[in-house]
Amino acid sequence: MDWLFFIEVSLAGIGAGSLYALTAIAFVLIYKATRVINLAIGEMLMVGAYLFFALGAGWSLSWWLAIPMALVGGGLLGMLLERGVIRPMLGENPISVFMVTIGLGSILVGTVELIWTSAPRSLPGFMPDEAIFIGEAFIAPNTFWGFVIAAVVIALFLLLFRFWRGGVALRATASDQGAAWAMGINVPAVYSLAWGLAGMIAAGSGILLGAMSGVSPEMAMFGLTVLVVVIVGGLDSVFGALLAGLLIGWMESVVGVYLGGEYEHLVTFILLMLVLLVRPWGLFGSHEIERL
Amino acid sequence: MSESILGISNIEVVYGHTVQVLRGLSLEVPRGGIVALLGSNGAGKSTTLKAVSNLLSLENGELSAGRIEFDGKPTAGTAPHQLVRAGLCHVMEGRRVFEDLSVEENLVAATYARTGREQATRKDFNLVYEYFPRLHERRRALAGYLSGGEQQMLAIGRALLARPKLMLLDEPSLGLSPVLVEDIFSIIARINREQGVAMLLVEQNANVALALADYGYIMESGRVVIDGSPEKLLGDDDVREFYLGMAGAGGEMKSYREVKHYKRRKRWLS
Amino acid sequence: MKGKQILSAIAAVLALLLAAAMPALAEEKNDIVIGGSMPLTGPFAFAGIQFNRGLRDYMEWLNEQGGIEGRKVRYVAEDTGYEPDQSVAVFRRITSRENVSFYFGDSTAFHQTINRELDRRDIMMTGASFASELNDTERYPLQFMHGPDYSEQVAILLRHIAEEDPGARVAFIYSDTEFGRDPISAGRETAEELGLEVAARIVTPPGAADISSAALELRRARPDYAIFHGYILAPIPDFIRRARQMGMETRFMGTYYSMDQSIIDEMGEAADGFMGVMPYRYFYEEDAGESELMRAIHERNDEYQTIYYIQAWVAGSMMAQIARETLARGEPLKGSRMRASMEGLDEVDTGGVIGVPVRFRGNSLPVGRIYRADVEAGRMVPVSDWIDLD
Amino acid sequence: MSVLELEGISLGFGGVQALSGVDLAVEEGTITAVIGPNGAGKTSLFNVISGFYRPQQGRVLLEGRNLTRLRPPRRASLGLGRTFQNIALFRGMTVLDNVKLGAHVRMRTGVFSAMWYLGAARREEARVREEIEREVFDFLEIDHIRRHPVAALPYGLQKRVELARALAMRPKILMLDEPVAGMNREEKEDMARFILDVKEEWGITVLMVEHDMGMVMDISDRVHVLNFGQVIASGEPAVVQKNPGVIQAYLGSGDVNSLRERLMGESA
Amino acid sequence: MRIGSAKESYIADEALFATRTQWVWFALLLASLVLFPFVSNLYWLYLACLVSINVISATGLNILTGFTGQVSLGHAAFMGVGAYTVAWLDNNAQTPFYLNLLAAAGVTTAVGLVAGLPSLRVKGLYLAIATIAASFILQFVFINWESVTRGTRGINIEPPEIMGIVLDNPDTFYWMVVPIMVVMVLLAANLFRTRVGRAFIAIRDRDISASVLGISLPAYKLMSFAIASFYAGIAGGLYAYFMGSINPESFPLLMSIFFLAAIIVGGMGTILGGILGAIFMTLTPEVLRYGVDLASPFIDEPGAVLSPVRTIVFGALIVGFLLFEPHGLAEIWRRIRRFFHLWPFRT
Repeated sequence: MDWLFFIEVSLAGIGAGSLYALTAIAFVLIYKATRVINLAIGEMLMVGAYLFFALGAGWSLSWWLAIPMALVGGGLLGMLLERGVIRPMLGENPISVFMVTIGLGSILVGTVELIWTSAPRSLPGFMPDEAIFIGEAFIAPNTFWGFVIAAVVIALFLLLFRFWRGGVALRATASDQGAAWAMGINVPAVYSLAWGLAGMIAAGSGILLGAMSGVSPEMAMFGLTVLVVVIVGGLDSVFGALLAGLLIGWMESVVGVYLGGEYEHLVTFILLMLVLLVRPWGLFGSHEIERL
Repeated sequence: MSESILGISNIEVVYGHTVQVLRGLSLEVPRGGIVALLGSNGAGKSTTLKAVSNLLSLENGELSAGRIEFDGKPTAGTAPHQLVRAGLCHVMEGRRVFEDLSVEENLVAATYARTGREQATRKDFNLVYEYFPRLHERRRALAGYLSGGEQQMLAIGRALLARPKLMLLDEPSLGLSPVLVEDIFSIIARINREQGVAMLLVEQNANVALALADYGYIMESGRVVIDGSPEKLLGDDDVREFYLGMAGAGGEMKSYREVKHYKRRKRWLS
Repeated sequence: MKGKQILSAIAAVLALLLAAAMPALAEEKNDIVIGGSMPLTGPFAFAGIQFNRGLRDYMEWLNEQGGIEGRKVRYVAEDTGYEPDQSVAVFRRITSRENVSFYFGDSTAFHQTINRELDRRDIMMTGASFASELNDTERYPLQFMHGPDYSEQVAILLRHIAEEDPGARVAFIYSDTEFGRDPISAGRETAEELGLEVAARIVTPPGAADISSAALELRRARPDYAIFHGYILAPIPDFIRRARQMGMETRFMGTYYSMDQSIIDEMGEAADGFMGVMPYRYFYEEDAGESELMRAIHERNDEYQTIYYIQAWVAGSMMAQIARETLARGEPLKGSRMRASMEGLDEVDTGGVIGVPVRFRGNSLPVGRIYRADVEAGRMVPVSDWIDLD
Repeated sequence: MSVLELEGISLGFGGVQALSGVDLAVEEGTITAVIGPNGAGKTSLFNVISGFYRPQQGRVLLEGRNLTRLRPPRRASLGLGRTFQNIALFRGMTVLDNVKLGAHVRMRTGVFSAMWYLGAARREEARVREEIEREVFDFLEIDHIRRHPVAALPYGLQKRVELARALAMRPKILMLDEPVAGMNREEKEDMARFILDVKEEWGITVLMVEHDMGMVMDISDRVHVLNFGQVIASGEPAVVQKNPGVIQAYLGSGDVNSLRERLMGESA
Repeated sequence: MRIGSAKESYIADEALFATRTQWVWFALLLASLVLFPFVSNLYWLYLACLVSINVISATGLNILTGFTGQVSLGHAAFMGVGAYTVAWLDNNAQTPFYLNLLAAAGVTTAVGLVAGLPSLRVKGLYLAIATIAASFILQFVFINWESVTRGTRGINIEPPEIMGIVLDNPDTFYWMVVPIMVVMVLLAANLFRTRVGRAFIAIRDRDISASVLGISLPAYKLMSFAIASFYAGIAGGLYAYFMGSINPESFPLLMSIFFLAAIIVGGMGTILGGILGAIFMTLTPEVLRYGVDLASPFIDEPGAVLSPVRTIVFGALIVGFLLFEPHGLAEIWRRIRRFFHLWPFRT
């Protein structure tokens, strides 16, 4: 066995997995705060990438201006969706809410196609272009910097979640909405906050993803793998999302190289099936006893 | 400034558009006083508290009639968190601590109750720890790992941090041993006395509630059936009947066995 | 309850529209009608819009030239969004109200699905798909391609490699789609026949986001040439950039749909040296004047026109030739008759856009030239002669 | 004879002991009530009997047959009927369909005959329909609402429909979880009458959890009191009412005045 | 409520069409189905065939999702199984088409049973996600089991033949597919008059109380999956015959979402809902096309906005109906009917 090659492949996979992890956090954030399984996360990510494309390539803003603006745009989109569509649905059957997000995804894709057509586009480059070597192992600069940025964002987010007073409000709401409301936490505002933050994170992943492989409406499919990641990790577990993201990124990479690219998604979905059968609440999710 | 901190008049509550739980309930809580609201399970005590704190919407409930005034202002249309910020704190049944958060973080979450008034300071945290030294010892522990009694302390401590004018306490004795119940109730008494917080106390444990309260109401089927001073209630045989179903005291109620039974013989298809 | 009323109103309006949508179109009897399922939207729109313009312009030009044997040509097309079921629906709709002689399709799946219907209605079809599967005169007698099929495109590339660099190591990089898989097994055989070594076959999942590991796989194989197939743009630039970062000297090649000028515009520096097979002349080619069709195109357009636009002209020209031939024989414009005249052709009229005389082999024209992207000049330059597999 | 016996049932949820060593027997032809303060474990007990919770220890016996390892549907087909505390009707169906579902275990139609709706399926539907009309609807006086969707019915009627559904099962033992909770006096009187009739006319044994002490003490033949997951008293209503343990569980312990002194004094 | 419809037996009261008026309407509907081919062109017949196939499929999904509450996002993949079964038999065995169709239903039922196994362990959203996984795995099989499916190259199917008549065109195919559709819909309607159908609804509404009534959740959930797959198999087989060629990309996830959308828009848990939804969602693109034509003087390149607009409308219909009319078109229909029943005595 060629260990160096294996390590390189693994690093590439972990790099890709960091993007899964980042997007998965956006997903988990929404789930924890509002108990909504948001299937439109891939589409939110796509819209973020297109916003950056429009600002960076269309308006020719420099990237350090375009990226924050795209992030804010993604955040506003998240809040808009929450306020306009999700909030009226809260308390309804979760499956209805889930299907609403499928519909939202469709609306977002159609809107993007209407504005930008579905032709694939390249994003303006904003990452260093020199090859990175760890020891002898090669890492593509996109992968490396993508990983670094994702890691920093995740760390920042975890710190916020932990120490910021708003983070405590978020966690409190996630833990018990009724009690949070009764404790003076403005729960509807927390919903908006969660969707806004998630929209920002998703937009960020979209920009990173777009920097690697260009933007197109197809990139919304990324959301499906993220769905697998959060199920495997446990819907309500940030840690699970992180670990499962890296795990699945790594697994897809190794499988793609050693078995062939056609097996990548197959293996992912088989893993999903296994997890659902053995541990439906995910590797790190909390198992709620069904009280009658 | 009106004399009572809370006034409820003739409220009716319906859940899910079908189930009527409160049927014209009225009560008052004086400033700085302790009022006990007693009654058997399902009488509508918790619902009353949720109606006051506007949390009914969480359970698809609706205040269909009547009026609630807190601190001289009607509560209708005020979001729960705004009521809390105005000084009305609801300690819900079953403690409802944030299990994934540490004790201290639970208290931090409670500081939102003061947003717009003044910031919570270290002093406020210390006040809570002073009433509940046990919480200080365990301030780093996850609330989910606390014992039932400690969780109840945390729930009350959280509310205390909000510096409320009125606390709604929903069954603080639930599932606790008699010794712990006495501990907690004596702290409640202290808070009331020292901080001047009015309390509306919902309890099943009538003795301990009435030992603490200045006034008591007893509910059945969504309305108040008896009210009066603790002494009056304790001396009243009716109270026992409500609790233990002993017949004879009131006298006017028929036995269920004697209720007439009509039967329509007609049968048709529609 | 307001939402409910709005919804009811919408439903009512839709129902009314539906009733009104019953087609009521008079048709001009004598016109020769060319129908089209056009991907004006969706992932293939970049080409579809050009096909549509190209065919429209060509038909206009043809009518200016007097049409076909004095008969006017009419082009009728609708958008499909590049969804096969929509393509079928469009076909059904157009053929239900027009007497269609030729049809232009947009995807392999559509070409396959509609085949039976073509036979029934006796309509001749060409289109955007160069799938090897369609190059079967038995199964698809009424379809033809106006260029080499994908296997032939790969074969042309391989032949060029074998001439330049005998015994070279070749890698195939393709997407896990119908499009991507098409020429791979045939390509391996051809490579073997030509004495080339297939160093790797790298599959990328459809819509793949990250090709890092695939790029590593490529580096391990260290091929002299890598042939992409099944992509338009992404992830080709990414592969090339990574290969450069990893210090590889592999030469990269593509097939028809990744050979438009736009690849230079989109890829920039990285495109330099990228090669591929192209059956048609580019708009800016110097010897364009040799071609009647290219002259006509230049007359109508000052700016660069994509190869898809030019492709549509070629397709149109071939349809016109077949129709003319059939009418000249005194036969109706029915698919089976047109097939016979098509097979009788000694030389296919591509208006000189294909630089050498060509004939059908099966359903395709197995000819192409290798071009290389010259970033400095900002255009594609030919690096080989026309290669005719026949 | 005991229809239903519980032997040493213990049940815990991650550290919380909901039931510990509960022994309980239900005599045939009686109305037996389980009472106790909030959180005492009454509903958990019902769920153990129905088979939703599997106790860590103990056995559930129906007519001497061990049910402990059987799943809820199997228990139902052996004659265990029940209603729920929060009405568990099928809100998307009419009253008639809800009640017909009660007869599910007594019907045999399979998928194929169901889809073609010929012969046997048709006859069976008609037969069950007739039974329900004659026995259940008539008895509970809900024939006028048979075509109504249950979701739109008033609460009291919904409770009655739920009872109807359970009766359509023709159970050996009928478990009622708070049958009169949230009802007004008049509705309670009706329901109490129905429960008594179920026992007297249908001969079905009734086991109920109820908080309305007036009704419990009035119509029950036997009462078991749960507190902190344990049976603290059993017996006839009049006896149980006087049990000091029960009084303490409900009213709290001791003399109020000394209690007040302790509560106030400790901090003074 | 209608007055004067007293029944003399419970059988009569349990009938599918309880009143004479209902029978008249049903007969009228059948008659118009028979007459339709004579007044319409090939394109509308083509749409009618497509609608019929979609009605069968949507009815199947409605049984599973609308009535039993088990959300499936794998319905298109199940149709694929049926289609491939037909295609394989057509290419490898000289069996008549109705046998192929039955075989398609059978194979799909078997596959559906396996794919339904996760429903024993998980429910709700988790199950929906498990069906996405099942759908991807089936897709993988379609692509890679080349010896049976011919992989991505796709596979051609000869048109079916009845008594020497080749059903290779909508005007002939119509006469096969519409009767099958009518029968399949009636079978489904019957199902919900009996204990089996009621058990499905019970599981959807409240699975816990269903099990207290003696309904075995595993058995009935699997049964529902099996029936839904049966419908998908028939629909898929018909689709294969109708299209004449299938490939793995003929049955994408989007198609599963399409059917889910159809039953949401039509009305989950009513037979009529499945029918209305399938009709509505199949025809909406046509209407949009017409709308875009109308708008063409005001926008340039109207052709190029159609597909995005279709995607947006598709999503907006799902969102709009879930938000404002969760019971779908069937409910709107009922309201209209009630209005005319009471008319002119408005309440």
